[in-house]
Amino acid sequence: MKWGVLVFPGSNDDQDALWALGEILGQDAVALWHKDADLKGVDAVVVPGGFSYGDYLRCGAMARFSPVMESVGRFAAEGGFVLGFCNGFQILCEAGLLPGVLVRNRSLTFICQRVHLRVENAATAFTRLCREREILEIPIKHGEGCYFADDETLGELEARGQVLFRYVDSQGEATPQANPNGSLGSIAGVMNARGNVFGMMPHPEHAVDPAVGGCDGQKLFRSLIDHLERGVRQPRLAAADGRP
Amino acid sequence: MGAPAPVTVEAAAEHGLTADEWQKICTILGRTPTGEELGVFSAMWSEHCSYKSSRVHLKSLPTTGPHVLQGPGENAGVVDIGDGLAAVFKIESHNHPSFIEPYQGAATGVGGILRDVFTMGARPIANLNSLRFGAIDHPRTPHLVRGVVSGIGGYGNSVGVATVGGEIYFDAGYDENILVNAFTLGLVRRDRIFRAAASGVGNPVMYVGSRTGRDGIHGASMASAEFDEDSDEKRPTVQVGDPFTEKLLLEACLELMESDCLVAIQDMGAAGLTSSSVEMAGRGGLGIEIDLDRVPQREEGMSAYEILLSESQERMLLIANAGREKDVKRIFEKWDLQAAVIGHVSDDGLFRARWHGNEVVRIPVEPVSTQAPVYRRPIEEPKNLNEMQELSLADVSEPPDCDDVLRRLLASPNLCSRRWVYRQYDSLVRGHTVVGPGSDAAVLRVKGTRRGLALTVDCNSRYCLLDPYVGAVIAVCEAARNLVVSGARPLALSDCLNFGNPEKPEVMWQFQQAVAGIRDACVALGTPVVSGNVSFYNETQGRSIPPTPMIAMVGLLDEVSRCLAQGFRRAGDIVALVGRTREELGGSEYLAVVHGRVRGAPPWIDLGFEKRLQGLVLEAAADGVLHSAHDVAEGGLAVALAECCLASPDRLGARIELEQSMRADVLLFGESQSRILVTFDRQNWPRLRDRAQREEIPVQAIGEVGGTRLEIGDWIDRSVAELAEIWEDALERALRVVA
Amino acid sequence: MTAKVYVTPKRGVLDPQGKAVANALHALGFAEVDDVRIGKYVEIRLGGSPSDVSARVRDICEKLLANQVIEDFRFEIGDDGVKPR
Amino acid sequence: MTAKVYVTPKRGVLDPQGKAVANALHALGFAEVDDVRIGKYVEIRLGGSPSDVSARVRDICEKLLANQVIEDFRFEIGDDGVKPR
Ligand SMILES: Nc1ncnc2c1ncn2[C@@H]1O[C@H](COP(=O)(O)OP(=O)(O)O)[C@@H](O)[C@H]1O
Ligand SMILES: [Mg+2]
Repeated sequence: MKWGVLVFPGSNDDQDALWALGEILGQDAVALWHKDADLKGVDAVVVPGGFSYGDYLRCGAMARFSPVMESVGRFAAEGGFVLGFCNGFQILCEAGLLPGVLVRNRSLTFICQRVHLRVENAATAFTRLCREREILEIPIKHGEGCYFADDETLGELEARGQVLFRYVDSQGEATPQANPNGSLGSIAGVMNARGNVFGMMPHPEHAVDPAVGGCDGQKLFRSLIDHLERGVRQPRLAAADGRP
Repeated sequence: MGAPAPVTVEAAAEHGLTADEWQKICTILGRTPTGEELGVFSAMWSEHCSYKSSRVHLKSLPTTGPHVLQGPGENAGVVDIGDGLAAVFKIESHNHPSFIEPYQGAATGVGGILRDVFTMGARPIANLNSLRFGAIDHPRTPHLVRGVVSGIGGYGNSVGVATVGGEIYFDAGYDENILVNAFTLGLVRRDRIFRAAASGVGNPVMYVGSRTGRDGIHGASMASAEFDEDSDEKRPTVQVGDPFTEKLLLEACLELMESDCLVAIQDMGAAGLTSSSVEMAGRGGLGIEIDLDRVPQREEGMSAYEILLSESQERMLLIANAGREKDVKRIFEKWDLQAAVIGHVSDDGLFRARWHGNEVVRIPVEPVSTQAPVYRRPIEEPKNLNEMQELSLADVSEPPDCDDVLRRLLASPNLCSRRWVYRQYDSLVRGHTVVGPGSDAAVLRVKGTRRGLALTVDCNSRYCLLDPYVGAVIAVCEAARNLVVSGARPLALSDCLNFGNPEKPEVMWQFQQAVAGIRDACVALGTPVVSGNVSFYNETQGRSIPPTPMIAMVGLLDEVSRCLAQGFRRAGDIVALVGRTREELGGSEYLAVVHGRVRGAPPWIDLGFEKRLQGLVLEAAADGVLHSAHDVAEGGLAVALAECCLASPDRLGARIELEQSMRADVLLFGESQSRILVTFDRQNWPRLRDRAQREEIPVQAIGEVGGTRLEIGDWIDRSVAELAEIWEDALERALRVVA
Repeated sequence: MTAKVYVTPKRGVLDPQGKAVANALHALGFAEVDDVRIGKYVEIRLGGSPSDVSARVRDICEKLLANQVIEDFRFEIGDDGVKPR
Repeated sequence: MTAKVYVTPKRGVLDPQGKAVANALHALGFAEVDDVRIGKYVEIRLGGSPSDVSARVRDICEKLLANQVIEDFRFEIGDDGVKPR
């Protein structure tokens, strides 16, 4: 399948995403320049990590106005699959494609380390190859990854199974110590209600190669590949979601 | 700040120029200089840019070798790493600015060294930093540490270059003068290296990057002046870094270098537009004429003097092929940057600057460097040296409980975990990092090949204080050793020589001794010096820092998959100590922490033996025989063993037996050089032992990996978990003080 | 004209920076400090007719300067020179 | 009482944030924007006698809130409730 990786001024992990998809997973992966509205007919879009526009005002605040993001908005509205990692997650939140917002880490410092994530919903296009409550090891590297949303939104996210990953300890417990940045509900990644837009602070593209950082990140990409290649156009909705 | 008038020898003095230097200037020009010209000379002839006190000594350093593609003299050094690729690297200091404004000082230091590397056409892939702060309980230290560390991270993380290692030490000798040395390594195709020599008379000189503001006017001279109370007056010169613009500049420059528009390019660092113009013209033996009114400016009403000497960050000066201006502009516009033609290359060998229609600078370029002052400053061995080196073990009381000593050492700020620091650095971006911060050296893979690069920066300034020659030898050897225990063959180094006031004979003696030590070690180990930087005047109110010759070394692995880290890997492995333990304690961390004394001669070292030892371990690593390797350094054998447990992915312990050939504290905590701990499968022991015997290198099997405790003879018995408890957050705890 | 924009964290939204500053102040002996909230202060120099300037500035705040999930904003518009420093 | 503190980049000191926001606004079609400077706005609720409160707040700004190498600050002190929102 064909993947597009957005490139904003200040994107840093765009090359890592292209490497992971192209070199490691053997996918057709192209870069999509921010000034360019054309998505080149990709099946899925990755909004990569980095410091788009320097993240000077608020993380991700400026990227959403670029021509490419307008196209991504339309793409998502038509059911297209969009994944945001780190800065990409922040951009998707700022753009309103995902609920909530990411604020300064509780520690007020940038944190780069491996974390354990627990799969909270394995019945999605992004996690279908994971086991329910499986624990993945994937690195984080961010200064503003503390997930925040109002109680009502949080309630909905939980009820509809839109929380896909939580920070946990090696035993799979979501303890305060295992929550690196103070995210509400230890939330590490969320999906939109429709199930086609997903964002997470950790970097799966940095966990696809045993030589550097392990392979757990591959599960995410492979899940979506699996989902799309079986031609399942409509993402299966979360189990917790009552609707058909 | 305008041009000071009238221009007299007094004005020159205010610019830090001596009467002789003033005379030289008048002779070179055949007249008295304009205020702008005086500013140009004072910058170009500052210690920072001219190396006037260090040059005579630096000349003795070995700078060539079969794999050296570019030695000192360009923006950074370049070595061949095979597969048609080259590594470009350099270390540089940003000490004074970081003391005045830790965050911005450190951040702009990283920005500057990044530009030195990508200006040569290389894509930066890794940063290191080497830091020295005052005593950890000094009221100002926590504030400085937090500022510097977040500044390094804030800039490097944002630009998207991984920070994969470094050093941080605390010593009261740096209370009033911290050290912030930044290193960058980049990769370039060896047939695409760019140099900064002007060529092609009539070619346009173009300015790219941020606009020019009143930032850091006279930073170059500031870095060359001692601190005193009125340093506060110098504060407005502190620059603010803009990593976002740097990232755009990096991408735009690399894209430009893929085109055929570019003749030469040079970053605007110290003394900004002035030094970049003069250096480019000088290297090409040509002239440069620029029109200051065409320089993009951030503020109204800037004087010619300010435009010439501004040290605004994130700017580059380049020479394009005539007729290609539009193509250059198109590339920079793509990256939302401006490029402006501000002058051209001339054949008259002059640096000329016009402003508001007048020629304000007209300086023959060649004499600025060839006739730059060179000082052979007086040298004198410090009076108290012999006294400092005296140490008799007899009056070092033997501690009752070595187990307790080990725990105290593991909690000491100079030996505890650095995680709090490197956790704030993105060590992963761009996916090269095979071994990140926390081992002896960082190991990076070279994508598209089987190779890897290992990087480290080292210096024990306590050794250097007690004996600058031996201290410098040890710094080079330890750097090489750190590469070897990572499985890498040492290639070359970049040095950053941080010293006090060169006008003091004792300081100059320390400098001369240190350079001699670096020279001898480099010759013995076959690691030339390909780039570096000198930082003098690290002195406040007459008190100079301990001599600190920082050594950043780069090594090569032919098979990156064979790289090693220091943590124990497999239960049942044999732990062997390669090398010899001598009965010495001079300058050790143990002596300082437990007995509160900094004295004695630094550890004995034999360069021939060191070379053979490294060869032995390198061979074993290349054979894939070793599972882990770690050199024995500060804290001695016991601390090194503890580090092997603490760095072990599964926190494996070990059971160690040492024959007691000497006092227990000396045996466990002495810092004898040329010692390496290795682990391997039992079946490989005979092979390693025989090889060592052939090389006449002592090697003993001292124990076995396994369990969850570290046991050393009857002296030490602790669970690794407990040691981790003590060691892991000690730094954070010590710094958790309100700034 | 100059627009002065104040962006403040919404009540009930975590403000780790404000909390850290408050703690630091207590540690420094400023016991009287009850609460600290940290926001942004933005000065925008802009032309255009005074009539619709306020509409434009509101637009700027909503589009870019404030994230209304977590932040409130308010602004004043004055003519230049009166910028106290 | 509430102290309102305004921390602004010193004149002449580069303000990368402001620069980036100004560029973004131009891209968004706010051509009338000439210049943007971004600083901090801090609200401190504190007790203590009104008399010396201003001295204390100045002290707080100098010690913690403003980095006087690159920033200026000013503040107003008002009693609570009158905070326009
Ligand atoms: N201690 C040293 N050892 C070797 N080379 C040095 C040393 N100090 C400076 N150099 C070389 O001298 C040249 C000028 O140094 P420097 O002024 O730091 O470069 P830049 O102007 O790019 O910052 C560089 O090529 C640098 O590598
Ligand atoms: Mg340079």
